[in-house]
Formats: sequence, structure tokens, C-alpha cells
Amino acid sequence: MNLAALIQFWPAVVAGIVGASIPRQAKVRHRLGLACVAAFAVLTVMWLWPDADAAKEATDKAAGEWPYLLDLLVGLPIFGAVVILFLPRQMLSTLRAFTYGIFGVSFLASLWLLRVPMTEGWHFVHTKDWIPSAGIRWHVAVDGMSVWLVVLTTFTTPIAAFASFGSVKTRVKELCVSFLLMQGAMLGAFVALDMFQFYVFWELMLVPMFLMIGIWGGVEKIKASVKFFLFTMAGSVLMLAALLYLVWTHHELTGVWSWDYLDLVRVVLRGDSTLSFHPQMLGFLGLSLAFFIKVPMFPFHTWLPDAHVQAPTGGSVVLAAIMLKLGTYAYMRFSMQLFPGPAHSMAATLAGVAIMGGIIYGAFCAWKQGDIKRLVAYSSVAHLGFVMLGLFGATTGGMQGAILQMVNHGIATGALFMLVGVIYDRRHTRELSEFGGLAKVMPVYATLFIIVTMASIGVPGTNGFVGEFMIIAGTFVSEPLSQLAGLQAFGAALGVIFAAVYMLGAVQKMFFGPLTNPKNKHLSDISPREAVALSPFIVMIFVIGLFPSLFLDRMKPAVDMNRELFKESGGQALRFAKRADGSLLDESHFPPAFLAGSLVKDLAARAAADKAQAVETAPAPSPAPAPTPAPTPNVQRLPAPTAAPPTASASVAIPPAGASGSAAAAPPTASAAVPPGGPGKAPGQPPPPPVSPKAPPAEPKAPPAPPGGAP
Amino acid sequence: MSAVPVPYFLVLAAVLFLIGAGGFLLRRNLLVLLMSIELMLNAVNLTLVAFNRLHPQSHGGQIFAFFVVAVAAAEAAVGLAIVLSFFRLRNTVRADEANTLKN
Amino acid sequence: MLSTIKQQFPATNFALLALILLMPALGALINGLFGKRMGKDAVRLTALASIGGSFLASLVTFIVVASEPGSRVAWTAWRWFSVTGRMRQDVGIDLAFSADGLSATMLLIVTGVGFLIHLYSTGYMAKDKGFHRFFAYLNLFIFAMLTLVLGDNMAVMFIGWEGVGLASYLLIGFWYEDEKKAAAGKKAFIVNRIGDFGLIMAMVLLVWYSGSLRFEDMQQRSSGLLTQVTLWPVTDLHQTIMPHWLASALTPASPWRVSAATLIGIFLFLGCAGKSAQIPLYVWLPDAMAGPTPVSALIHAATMVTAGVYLVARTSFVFVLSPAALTIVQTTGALTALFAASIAFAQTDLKKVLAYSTVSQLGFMFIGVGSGAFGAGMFHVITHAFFKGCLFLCAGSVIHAMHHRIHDDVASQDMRNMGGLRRYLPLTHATFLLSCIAIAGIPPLAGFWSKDEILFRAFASHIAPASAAVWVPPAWWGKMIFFVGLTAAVCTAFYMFRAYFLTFWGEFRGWRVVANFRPKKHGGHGHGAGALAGPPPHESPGVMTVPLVILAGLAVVGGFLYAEPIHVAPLAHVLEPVFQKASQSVIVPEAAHGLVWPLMGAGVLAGVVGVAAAYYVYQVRGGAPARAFATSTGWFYRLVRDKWRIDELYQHTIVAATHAVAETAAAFDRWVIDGIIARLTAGTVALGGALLRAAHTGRVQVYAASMVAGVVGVGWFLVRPHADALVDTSGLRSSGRVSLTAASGHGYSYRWRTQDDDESVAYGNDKSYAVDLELCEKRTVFLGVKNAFNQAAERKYDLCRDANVPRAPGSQEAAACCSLDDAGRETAREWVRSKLKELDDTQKRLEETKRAPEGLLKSLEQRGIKVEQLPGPPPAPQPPSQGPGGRP
Amino acid sequence: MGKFEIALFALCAAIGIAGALVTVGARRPIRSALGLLATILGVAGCYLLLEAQFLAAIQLIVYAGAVVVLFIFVVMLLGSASTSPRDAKSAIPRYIGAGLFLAGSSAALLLILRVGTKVEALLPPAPAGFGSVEGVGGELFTRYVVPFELAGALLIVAVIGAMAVARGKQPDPTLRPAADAAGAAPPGASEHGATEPAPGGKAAEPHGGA
Repeated sequence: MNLAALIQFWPAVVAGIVGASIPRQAKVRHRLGLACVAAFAVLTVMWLWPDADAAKEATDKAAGEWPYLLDLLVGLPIFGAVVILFLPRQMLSTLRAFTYGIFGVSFLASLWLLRVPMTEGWHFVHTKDWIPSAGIRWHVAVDGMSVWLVVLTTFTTPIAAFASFGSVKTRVKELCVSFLLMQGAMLGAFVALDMFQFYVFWELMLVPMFLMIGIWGGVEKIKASVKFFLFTMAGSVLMLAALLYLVWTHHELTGVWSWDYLDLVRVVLRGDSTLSFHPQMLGFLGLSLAFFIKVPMFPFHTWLPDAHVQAPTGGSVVLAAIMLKLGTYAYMRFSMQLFPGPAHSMAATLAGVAIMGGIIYGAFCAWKQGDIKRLVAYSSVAHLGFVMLGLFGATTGGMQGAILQMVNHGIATGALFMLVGVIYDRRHTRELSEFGGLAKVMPVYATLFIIVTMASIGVPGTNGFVGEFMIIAGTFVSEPLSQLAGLQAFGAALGVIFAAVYMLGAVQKMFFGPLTNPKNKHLSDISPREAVALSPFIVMIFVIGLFPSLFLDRMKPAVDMNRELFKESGGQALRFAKRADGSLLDESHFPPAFLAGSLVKDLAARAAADKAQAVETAPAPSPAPAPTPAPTPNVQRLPAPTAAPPTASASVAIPPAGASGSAAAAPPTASAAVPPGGPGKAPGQPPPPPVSPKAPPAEPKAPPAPPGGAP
Repeated sequence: MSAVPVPYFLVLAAVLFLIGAGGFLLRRNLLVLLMSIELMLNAVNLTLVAFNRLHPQSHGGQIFAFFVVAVAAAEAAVGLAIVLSFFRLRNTVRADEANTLKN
Repeated sequence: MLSTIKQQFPATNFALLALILLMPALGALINGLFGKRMGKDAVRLTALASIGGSFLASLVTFIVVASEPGSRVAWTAWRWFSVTGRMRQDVGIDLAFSADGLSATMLLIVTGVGFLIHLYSTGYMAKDKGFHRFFAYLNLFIFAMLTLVLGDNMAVMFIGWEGVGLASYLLIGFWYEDEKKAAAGKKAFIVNRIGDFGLIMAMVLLVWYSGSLRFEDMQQRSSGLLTQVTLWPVTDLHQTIMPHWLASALTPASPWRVSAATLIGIFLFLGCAGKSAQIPLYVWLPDAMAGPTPVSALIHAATMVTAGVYLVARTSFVFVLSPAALTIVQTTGALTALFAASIAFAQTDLKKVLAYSTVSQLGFMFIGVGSGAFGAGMFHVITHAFFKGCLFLCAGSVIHAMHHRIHDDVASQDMRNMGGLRRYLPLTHATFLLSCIAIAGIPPLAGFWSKDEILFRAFASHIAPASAAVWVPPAWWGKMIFFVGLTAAVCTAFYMFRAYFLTFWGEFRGWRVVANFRPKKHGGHGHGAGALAGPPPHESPGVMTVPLVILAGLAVVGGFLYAEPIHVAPLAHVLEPVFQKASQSVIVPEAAHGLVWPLMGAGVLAGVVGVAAAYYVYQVRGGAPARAFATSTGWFYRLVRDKWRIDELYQHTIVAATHAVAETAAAFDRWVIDGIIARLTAGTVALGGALLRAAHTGRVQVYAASMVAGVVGVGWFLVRPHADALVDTSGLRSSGRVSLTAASGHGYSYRWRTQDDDESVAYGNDKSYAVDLELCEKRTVFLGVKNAFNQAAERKYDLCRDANVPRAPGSQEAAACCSLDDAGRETAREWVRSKLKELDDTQKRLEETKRAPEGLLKSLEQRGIKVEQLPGPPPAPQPPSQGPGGRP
Repeated sequence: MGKFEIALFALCAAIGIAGALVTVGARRPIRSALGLLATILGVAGCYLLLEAQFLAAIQLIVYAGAVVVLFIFVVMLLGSASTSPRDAKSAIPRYIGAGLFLAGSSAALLLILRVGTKVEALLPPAPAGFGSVEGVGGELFTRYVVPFELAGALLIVAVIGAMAVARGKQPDPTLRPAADAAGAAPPGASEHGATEPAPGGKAAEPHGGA
């Protein structure tokens, strides 16, 4: 590192000095903390700067993508949680140090994700067989859409832990375990590409949060934690049902059991001809309901205020900052890609719910809350209404805005909850009526609160505005929302006013006006420790506010690909909607980078490898090598690039004689999909006359099977 | 010895069984309950032996009855032990007293 | 010198703009973070230095821009973010700043007047504890205003727009201990936010229609704004959902269509009304007087409120395309001018009078820009900044003097406690008088030139519509605006001089002036009614009076910057090129030029009449006619004094409505949604539990009894016979054969009979039964079953062979099977038979065509040649296969 | 020969049913026990009629000898407390229950009888050695030796269980220090307010924290 290189880091040094000098009287440790935060912020901006990439390009290629990074990210916290169980309960400082150590390592590891240019496909892919017979694998990968959420997790959980260690003195060991387990589970959910694995982490995530609310919670902690758990559990049960049906159909179509997202994406569920693609819609609703409950969307949001009011500060921060994002991220990744047809047609209705139920209704409820935490909880409902609107709009700008708004909401609401925690630790009450005129007693606290309020409202220059504006602009030009786009953009923009109304109302009640309550007279201002805990959020508010393109460029390719896929397979799904027995979207329909790691491809590759190896070791005398018993016999039939829909039965109007004859009569190409007999049906039974969608209505439903048909 | 048709025995066994069941359901004295059980078991044994007589190729029925007797003896012993300790606990043998399972 | 600057700072990367912005930002940061530690002097120094530096840099920029008209300097910092355009292209929004003629002049005003006001407030706020906080906010405000003015695209301007709103929120609520003052700050921010909502919608629309947010691009592509937009009905969705009568009521005969320019114009004007306090959203400005006076001077006179006018001027290319929008701007401006002036009559608080006069003058500016005279509108902004700034600062020094003995905020601003200050505050009196003359529009001072130009252009000019279809205001509209403006001018002159006479002339009503007054040690402030004694009010210190003098001087000289009638308009050739494209479609007929002087005469006359009336009422008659008027029309006077009770109107209508909706929403959420989802489910589960628990009596015999009951139930089921049969209708359509197979059971015997044979048929062992149906024939079959305990059961099956759709037998439709009458049934049978025959022969034809290729395939197979899959569709006729769309 | 057997059967049946009725109906349990004894004897008689000599012997020895004696022993042990007082409170539901039960069982019996009695014919004479000790014993120790052993095990377990339950918990003498054995009242004593000190420790000694 020659001098020149050192010189270019002068802005970071200056920022460090300014940061260190801000607090008037604080321990060196806290000054150092602030200095690091300031310096780090400037470093990230300089490091992520677009044109600086060229220089960094060379170094990155050398680093390459270490496949086990995501396993480390997910595994380390969980492993740490287990190890901590063996540490003695009394040595608080070692417990805390250990937790910080693990968080530090995982944060630095997550920074490695940012060094790799997030091009279109999957990065840091790592697959390992888990339950081969059921087609379940450990399939982790990260792409443009999930990288920032992973970094948000590794960025926010340590801060939440640091803040709650300040106030929680009882059962510290269990607290460390919960935090570590939570981080591991959430990271697992964000990077999982195998639906089973995703489901496992989705459920695992609830346990630590349930414990956290249940143990360190407020007065009605048990009721709130049970309500939180049951709400999410009810949703995820529906999700499991939808997934099972999807996997079963996939097996029906390809004969391969696979839970891999990249395989299930190709499945288009059976569309019952009487109702408009009935099972697809049910599948979509089943899967998305779990995510809507998690987001939370309008009718299912009542668990959030209760959970937040009773949760401890650290729990609240993590719940608001990261766990809610799993709902939106999962909708974007899984619901929109697995069920593009219904997602496309339901977009307008759901956007209406997001606006009326989320943005406007959430704001109104927030305005009338007496408890500051309930107010912030409802404000999260409003903010996430915006995020969901961005996703329903399905435009590149809208979706990028939605992802950015997820990160922004994580930062703004995380900071808000920590601020509420600060005042709660001093006054042990959250009723707004108890406060008044705090600005006089706690000026620094008031300033920080106002800065975060401005971010939450969406004043330009802070991060809130960028996300909201991109979403509103995205809604206006969105194609699935078609005629209603203008009206819905108008409704969303109204949300901007109501946000100001309820946030400023709260600020007014808390900080301004005369200092009436005697208890507030001699409250101590925010302590340096709490200030250091808050500073990363405050800094990120302005970093994202002023340099959003650093974040947006990394997610753009992935968002573009997914939106293109969503629009295209949405159209395809509509065309297949009427098929009686489900169908498989052809591989050519997907960009190759997207399907890279899918299980079916993997099996095919392994089968080919075995065959090659078999031919090579024992050159069998017979000319044509007997088809070696591939692990699943019907795999060969799979990747033939022919027309996706079952050619034999659908195309030929007249079903060939008897099921056994059909294989011969079918055109020589190995039909990609189910031969009309289909393994599922009893061979003896004559194939039911397939419904040819093209049959003119007047003509009787299907030509009669020749009398000799039934064997 | 083959004058008495087997159904007679079956009817007898049925009647005995019904009396035993009635006793078990209606009486409230624990001891009488146990005795009713013994009645029912005897009725069953009788049926077993009767049918065994109908198919005399093997002694299956009788051996089964034999085992039923063994079990009945064990059951009676344990039952009475329980009644004893219950009596020591609640000072009565009325079956209604043992309702700690109530809702 | 100019060339070195140009060479040093190239036009495209004009880093000087960065300097202009950076200085106040740095000042705000330093004062904010380290203010308390630096002490008052250091804070004063940083604040003044940063604004002074910024002013100098703005001066240089102005010179560079003015050197060659129509030029602009730009500085692009970095790509901020990008949104999706209509054709799904990426609309990049950069953090870019540029200064053309308009921005350069605004730069000078903001930094120049800002610097004077900073200087003034170092004196005014000297004794205030929040000294460093005040200057931090003030610098922040200047930074935000500069961003607004220098914004190259609307998004960056929006940063400034809301930044200014935020700064005014902080400054108005500066003394936050007082509940009312803090509430005033909140009100200002929320009302501004309503305006910002309009701006966001305008931006989104502009991205849609012109594909970019940069002012330059929007200007070039402004032709796209003429497309029609249907406002209502937005979608035909409501036809399907709502009942017919409601739907037809909602769909108007012809859908409401309006041009995009008008829609965007209205949204933009909503933003301007919010920021520049026009009719619907002006309510926050009078309350904003709760802030310190220099704040009112800077924000509510010189800079922030004029942002609305600047926006209309900047987006003139939108307004010019839609005369309707311009007329709305013009009319609202006129109405506001008159309305605010009327309120100012009855105000006793000096700052409230000035506040309403600001609202009124803003009305004038909007009349100016509304009638297409963007240059005149902006010129009035400049002159207004001078004299209104001076007026507010004079008011500040008067209040500063009054504070010496009257510490209550409201009383120290009440004109009834002032009077005769001429003798005590000579300098303030002189500057106040000069500014009053200027605002009254008496030549040759600044106010006259700008107001007169506006009234003339309102009277004369009209907009040439882009096409015939565009709505154009009636010809007399301009005249009507002119007269409204004229009356407003008269009122302005009257209430300004009313304030002047009440404050500076007559006897001093503040306290009994005692020459060498020494305050008693304790309780020196005993407020006996009128018995308050005190020293003569003293003039403000130098640091406060110097800005007054400068501003008064500017108010006097300023007029000649843009004096159109006498063609002395150096500022014109800086401003005109900016509006050059827009003013092409603004026509001032030749005949009107003749009217310039007479209209000017009318303007002067209005001013003089106003002043004379004020002099007569307040000086000659000592205010008697005012009091007489007040008593005679009691309720009307009180109405005007209470500002037409607009605040209360809003409070009881809009605000009350939103509170009500919010209340219902919160209650709905707690009781209904939470009630249904959480409590209802929990309740049902608990109820179910309670019911089940009752079943457990704990007594062993009861359990035994229930077991016996269970045995009996199962026994009964096993004992009862169940008659059931599987009906196979696969052959129904072709041959009419229906076969029924009965379900087997222990010791069952079966009996089949049709409706005609009687009960006596014996029970046999045949489990299946077949029947042949003719077309449209209906028959019922009975299945009887008897079991070992010779219990019998029977079940009826109705079989029917319908003409076309083989409905499942046994369902209700079966009764309607072939509901045709006999003749109809016959024809149906004929038709179905013909259809069947036709199908048979097509099948035969297909068989032949298929056989040919298969034979070929079979022969190839025999010869052991593995046939690779044939590319493309197989020869057999196949409907267009749903091949994959493939990635385009 | 036939008539003698019918008479014997009638006698045994009468004894059996009478005994059963006495067992169920008697107020004092000692009478029930004797009723039970009668029934057992009746059933043993029937066994003889059905050529099950070995079983009849077993019946007499095990059932009559051991089980009924055990009952009588326990009844004697409980003394007067074993006769439950006539309780009028829940009489009505009991009679309703009885009525229902009788109706149900008679309906079931009738239904069964309607199945018809195909087994009219007289029984062929039993093969030699049927039901004798050799026959049953032989089969018992060849095909059913495993169940036989299990039955043995079952009996042992039952005995141990009965002893454990009946004996109740004896406080472990080694635990309590000798000093206060006499003075302080046993900790659990006040718990149940049992009037007379029942032999051995309390059944539900509150052991360990709840």
C-alpha cells in the first residue's frame, strides 16, 4: 500500500476526526466508535463508487466467488448460538464478546458479497444433497435482489444486539443465543433457493423472535408472542400446501421429485377449464397469503402492533428492520415467479389493498395511537404498503424502488425503535401523553429523533424519498396495473401527506410544548453508548439518500431479468391456463444464467457423468450401450427441447387406439411431457378423451373412442 | 354328552354377560364393579368353550379361556389392591368419589 | 477577468456552483454540531462568512451568466437514481445544478438579502440562548433555497423545495417551549407537504409525457404535453362491480378529458399554492409569524414564499401550453391579493399586517406570471424582497425596542401599544416610510414599476392557444383581473399607511416615558394598568439598522432594474432569454402599447388615493371613522378581524373529517379486524374446549357407558344394510349402454327392478345389471339389498340418455333430460345421428393419412436405425402447437 | 341320556343366572361375593357339559378358590365401610340408564336370534381325550408355550404390582434423623387430616417441589 494509495483515503480520515469530535464529553471508546462509523461510511461510498469499479474489477476477478461464503454466513451464527450454550452463564462479558465476534465476522464476510459485480444470474452458488430421495437439497445463492437484504441483516442485527445488551441485564446468555439464531435463520431464508430449505428457515426464524418477545417482553408478552407465532404459522402452513402441490405437479410432469426453486419455476399448475386457472389462483393465494401475513398486508396486520409493543428494543429493531422484509422479498422472488399468471392478473386488486389498506389506512391508524411503539408499528404497515405497491407494479424502477425502500424502512424504523428504546429505558412508559417538551431536556435526542422522522417521512435528501418516488413513478408506468395505474399513483402520493401528519404529530407531542410532566424534568440526554449504536443508522440515512445509485446499480441486472421473466411467463401462463393437466414451461423460455443450478439439470448432469463413466470402464460388447439404469429412469425423457405441452394427446384430435398403442403412435420425438397414459394412470384403463382446447363448441366434446378402445 | 345344543350355552353366556355389564354400569360399589367384571369374563369363557366344543379339532378355545382365567386372576388382584389403597385415601369405596379426572 | 473566470470554471463543469452550495451547508454543519462549544462570536463569524462567501460566488456567477445572454452554467455531481419511463426506458435523474438568467438573479436575491438578514439577526437574537441553533437552521435554510433555485432537474429542485419546508418548520417552531409556536411550525410543514404532493404528481406526469425531469429536455419535448388525458371514468371496472343505477350515474355522458399540460399545470400550481401561500393553502403563513422576526423577513418575505412564483416561471413551457392553467393561476392570484388585503385592514398585530400584505403581494406576482408576463412577475419578486424585507426588519427593530419593557410576545407586537415612535426610532421610521411608499406603488420607487408592469400585462396580454380545441379565457377576463388588481393596490396602500400612522405617528401608548428611568431593584416590572413607566424606546444597534438602510436604498433604486415603460431594463436581457420560448405564444396587441401611460396613471392614482385615505382616517380624524365603521357593522368587522374565519372553516371541515376517519380506522382496526381475526378465533377455540371439557365427569362408569353407546352405534351401522351401486356411463353416448354394479356386503342378497315391475321380485345374487337406453329415453332402476339380519334397503337410480351433453345421472338436471317435446326430441335425435356419422368418416380419413408415415417409421426401426427426433412439427396435421414463445 | 343333560344344563344355568343376579343386586358385598361363587360353580358345570373337564377344574381351583376368596378377604378387610350407603340423589338417572341398557340389550338379543339357528343338529360326540388334561396340556405346551410363559410372567408382575399398590409408600427410615423421629409429627401428617393413623406412610407424600 504505497503512500499514494494511503493518500486517497484522506476523506475517510477527515470523517473519522469529525466523528470523534462530535460528542462533548464521552469515553474514548465511544469517540472511537463514532469515528469508525463515520470513516466506514465514507469508505463504503468511495469503495462502491461506480467509476472506481474499473480499478476494483481486476482485484475482484482474483477473489472470485468462494462457494462456501454463504454457508459460512448462514452457518456461523447458528454454530455460534450452539457454542454459546456451553459457555458459563455468569461470564457476561465473554458472552457479549463472543457474540460481537461472530457478528463482526459475518458482517465482514457479507461485505465480500459486494465486491463481486452482481451480474444477471446467481452468485456464490453452492448446492449439496440433503434428502436426495425427496429431491431436497441445500441450494444457496445470492443475486442482485437479495444481496442488499443480506447485508442489511448482517448490518442491523449486531446494532440491535449492541443496543439491547445495554438495557437487558437478565438471562443474557439466552439473549445472545436468540440473536445469533435469528441472524442465521434470516440469512438462511434470504439465500435459500430450495423451497424446502426456505420453508425450514422461514419457520426457524420464528422461534428466536417468539422467545425474545416471550422472555424479555413487556406486560402482555405471552399473549403477543403467541399471537405473532400463530399468525405466521397459519400462513406458512398454507404456503407448505401450495409448495407440496407444486412439487407433486412437477413430479407428475417430469417424473422427478424436486423442491428446487429453479425447477418449480417451470411448472404451470393445472388450470381447471371451468374456472379461470382455478388451481393456479389457489396456489398463488396459498403461497402469497403466508407472505402477506408476514409483510404484513392490510387484513392480517394486527399482530404487528401487539408484537412490537411487547417486544424488547433489540427484538423490535430486528423484527421491524429485517423480518418484515422476508415477506416482501419472498413475494417478489417466489410468488411472482412461481405463479406469474395470477400475480399478473391480481396485481391491480392487490395494489388497491396495498394503497387503501396499507398506506392510507396504516397512516390513519398510526395517527390515532397513544403508544409511540404502536404508532411506529402502524407506520411500518404504511411503509410496507409502499413496498408491496412497488412489487405489484412490476416495473424495473418500481421493483428497484421497492427493494431500496425495504432497506430504507429497515434503517429508518430500526432507528426509530432504538430511539423509543432510549426513552423507554429512562421513563419505562411509551404513552405519548406522558411526554412533552423533551427537547429542552434532551436536545441531542430530539435532533436525532427529528432526523430519523424526516427519513421516515421521506424528505428528499434522506433515503425515504428515493424509494417512495421510484415506487410512485413505477406505479404510474406499470403495465399490470393498466388503467388503474394513474389513480393508484395518486393514492400512493397521498400517503406522503399522511406520513407527515402522524409523524410530526408524534414529534410535537413528545418534544415541543411546555415541560409539564415533573418526571421529565431531569431526564439525562442520550448517552454516548446509545448515540454510537444509533450513528450507523443516521449515517446510512444520508448515504443512501445522497448516493442511492451505488445500491441501485447492484440490483439492476437481477431486477431487469426477473421483471422480464415475470412479464413473459405471465403471458405464457395465461395461454396455458386452460390446460387440463398442468404443463412445463420450456427451458429456452428462461435465461440460461437463471436455470444454472437447478436440481433437474444437476441430476441430468450426474446421469450423463455416470453413463460416460460406465461406457469408459466396461466397453460393453453390444453395439448399443444398454441404457444404464439412471437413478430416475424417466430423466432421459426430460431435457428434450421439444414443444413443452404434451404433444401426443393435445395436438392429435383423435386419440390413438388404446393406451399401450399411444407410445408407438406418438411422433418419434421423445415427448417432453407426459405421454397421454402417464405413469399416474392405471395402464389398463383407456385414456380419458383429452379435452382439446381448440374443439369448436358446437362439435360434441370429444370424438367417441373407437368401440374397441376399452381393452 | 352331546344332547345340549351349543346355542343354549351361548344364550346363557349372553345373559350372564349382560347382567355383568349392567352391574358394572349401575352399581356404585367398587367391589361390585370388580365382581361384575369377573362375571363378564366368565361369560366370555363360556362362549369360548362352547364354540370350542363345536369345532373340537383343537383346544384353542379352551386354552384361550385358560389364559383368560389367568389374566382375570391377575386383574382381580391388582384391582383389589387399588381398591384398598383408594379406600385408605378416600375412606370410602363409592366409585363416584374417584372423580379427580373431572373437567 | 471574466475570461479567466470562464477559463477557470468551464460552463459545463461550473464548480463555482458547488462552492455556492457548499458554504452554507458547511456553515450549518459547523454551527449545528460545534456551535455551543464555539461560543457566540465564532458562530456569528461562521454564519456570516458562509453566506458572504456564497454571495460573492453568486455575484461571480451572475456576471458570467449575464455576460452573454441565454447562457447557462451547469455542474453535474453524480447520478442520483433512475426511474422507469413510459417505454420502460431508464430515465436517469442526476444530482445536477445549473444557473441561467433566472436562477442567477434568484441567487443574488437569496444570498444578498440572506446576508443582510443574517447580519440583522446577529443583533436581534444576541440575547437568545439558542443562538447557535438559530444560525444553523438559517444556514440550512439558505442551503435548501439555493438547491431549489439551482436545481437542474425537478427532483433536485424538489430536494430544495422540501428542504426549505423543513427549515421553515424548524425556524417557525424555534421557540418550541410555547405550544402555539410549535403547532404553527407543524401546520406550516403539513400544508407545504400537501403542496409537495401536487409537485410529486406533476413530476410523475412529466416523466410519463416528456421522458425526463431535466428542465431543458422537458422544454424541448413539451409538445407531448398536448395529449388528452381522461380523468373520469378511469376504468370500466365500476360497470361490473357497482349496481347498474350507480354505475350509469357515475359514467358521465362524455368522459372528462383535459390536456396533459393543464393537468400538470394544476398539480404544479397546487405545489406553488402550498409554498407561496395562495388561496386554498395560505393559512400557514399568518401563523408562521410565531417565528422570530428575521425568520419572517427571510423566509416569509424574501425567499421561500417566492419559490412558487419561481416554479411557475421555470415551468413556463407547461403553463403556456394550457391557457386554462394560466387563467387558474391568474385568477387565484387576483383573488388572494384582494382577499388578503381585506384581512390586513383589521389586523392590530404589526407582523400579521405584514404577513397578509405578503400574501397579497404574492397574489400580484401570480397575476403577473399568470398573464404570461414571467419577467414582470419575477421582477416583482425582486422588488418585493427588498421592500417587504425592509418592512419586516423595521417591524423587528420596533418589536426589539418594545421588548425592553413589554416582554409578552403578543403585546409587544400590538400596534395599539405603539404610536409616536417617530421621535424615538428615527432611522427605523425613515426606512419604514420609504418601504411603505415603495409598496404602495408610488413612482419612482421600485414597487410602482413592478406592480404597474404586472397590471398592464394582465390588462393587455393574452395567450395564443396551440390549437383551436384548447379552451381560452374570454377577452374581458384580463380587464377584470386588472380592476381587481387595482382595488387590491388601493387596499395595499391604505393598510400599509394605516400601519405606518398607527406605529410612528400620534402619541406613544407603550408606557409612560420617564427621562432618566432607573428600574427598581425588585419587581421593577409591576404592570399596573397604564402605570408602566420606562425609559424612552431606543433605536436598535447599528448592526440592525445598516441592513434596514441598504434594503430601503434598494427599494428606492430597485425599480430601474426592469422599468419597461421608460425602457431602462438592464435586468430584462438577463431574464428574457429564459422565457424566450414561452413568451412566443404570449401576445401583447400593438394597440395596447398605447395604453401603457394611462394605465400607469391609474396605478399611481390608486396608490395616492390609498395613502390619502389612510392619512385622512388615521391622522386627521385620529382613527375615529375606523372605530365608527367597526361599531356600525359589528359582525362584519369581527368577521374580517378573525380572518374571515377560514382557519375555523378548515378546522371544522377538512381537519375534523380526517380526524373522524382516523378515529374510525383505529377503532375499526382494534375491534373489527383484530376482533375478527384474533379474538373471534381465540373465542371459538376456547368455547369448543369448554364444551368438550363438560363431557368429562371423571366417573369411570360414565366413561364405560359412553363406550357402550359407541359400541351400540357401530353395531347399528354394521347391522343396517347399505344399498349402493357404481354406475358406468362410459358407453352411454355411443351405445346407450349403462351398467350398474352393486356394492357387496356381509351376507347380502340383491334385487334389481325397474319402475314398472312390482315389489315381488325375489332377492338373487347377481351384483351387476345393465340396461340399454334409446336416445332421449329416461328409465329408473331400483336396487334392493337384504343382509344376514334380513334388514332390507333400497335405492333409486334415474338413467337418462340426453341429446348432446351426457349430464351425470341422478343429478337434478336428469329430470330435465330431453325436456323437448316429442317432436323436438325426434329432430334432436336426427341431428345427433347425422353429427355422429360425420365424425365417424372424418376419423376414418385421419386413419389413412396417419398410416402412411408410420409404415415408413416401422420399416426404419426394423433395420435398427435409431431415428433422431425430427426437427420441426411431425407430418401429421397438427393444430398450431403451443410452441414456446422463446426469449425474444 | 339327553334329558339328564338338559336337566343338568338347566340347573347350572339357573345357578349361574341366580348367582349373577345376586352378585349385581345384593346390597352387602359379602353376598355379592357369594353370588359370584355360585355363578362360577354354574359355569364350571357348563364346562363339564361341554367336555372341558380340565377347564372346569381350573375354574374351580383358580376362580372359586383364589379370586372369590380374595374378594371375600378384601370385603372382610374393609369391614363395615365396604357397604356403600343407599344414595337417593342420583337414583333417577340410574334407573333411566338401567331401563335404556335393558332395552338395548334385549333388542340386540332379538336381532341376533333372528339370524336363525342353523346349529340345530345334535353335536357329534367329542373325540376321545378332548378337553382332558392330556389333550389341553399337550397343546398348551406345544403350540401355546410362549403365551403360557407370558401368562406366568404376567402373574408375577401382577403380584408385585398389587403388593406395591396396596402397601403404599413407607417413609424411608434412613432419611429422617433419629432425634426427631419421636417428637415432631411426620411432615406429611397434617396434610390429610386423616383421623386414624393408617398403616404405613401417606399415599401421596408431597415429594420434591411442585
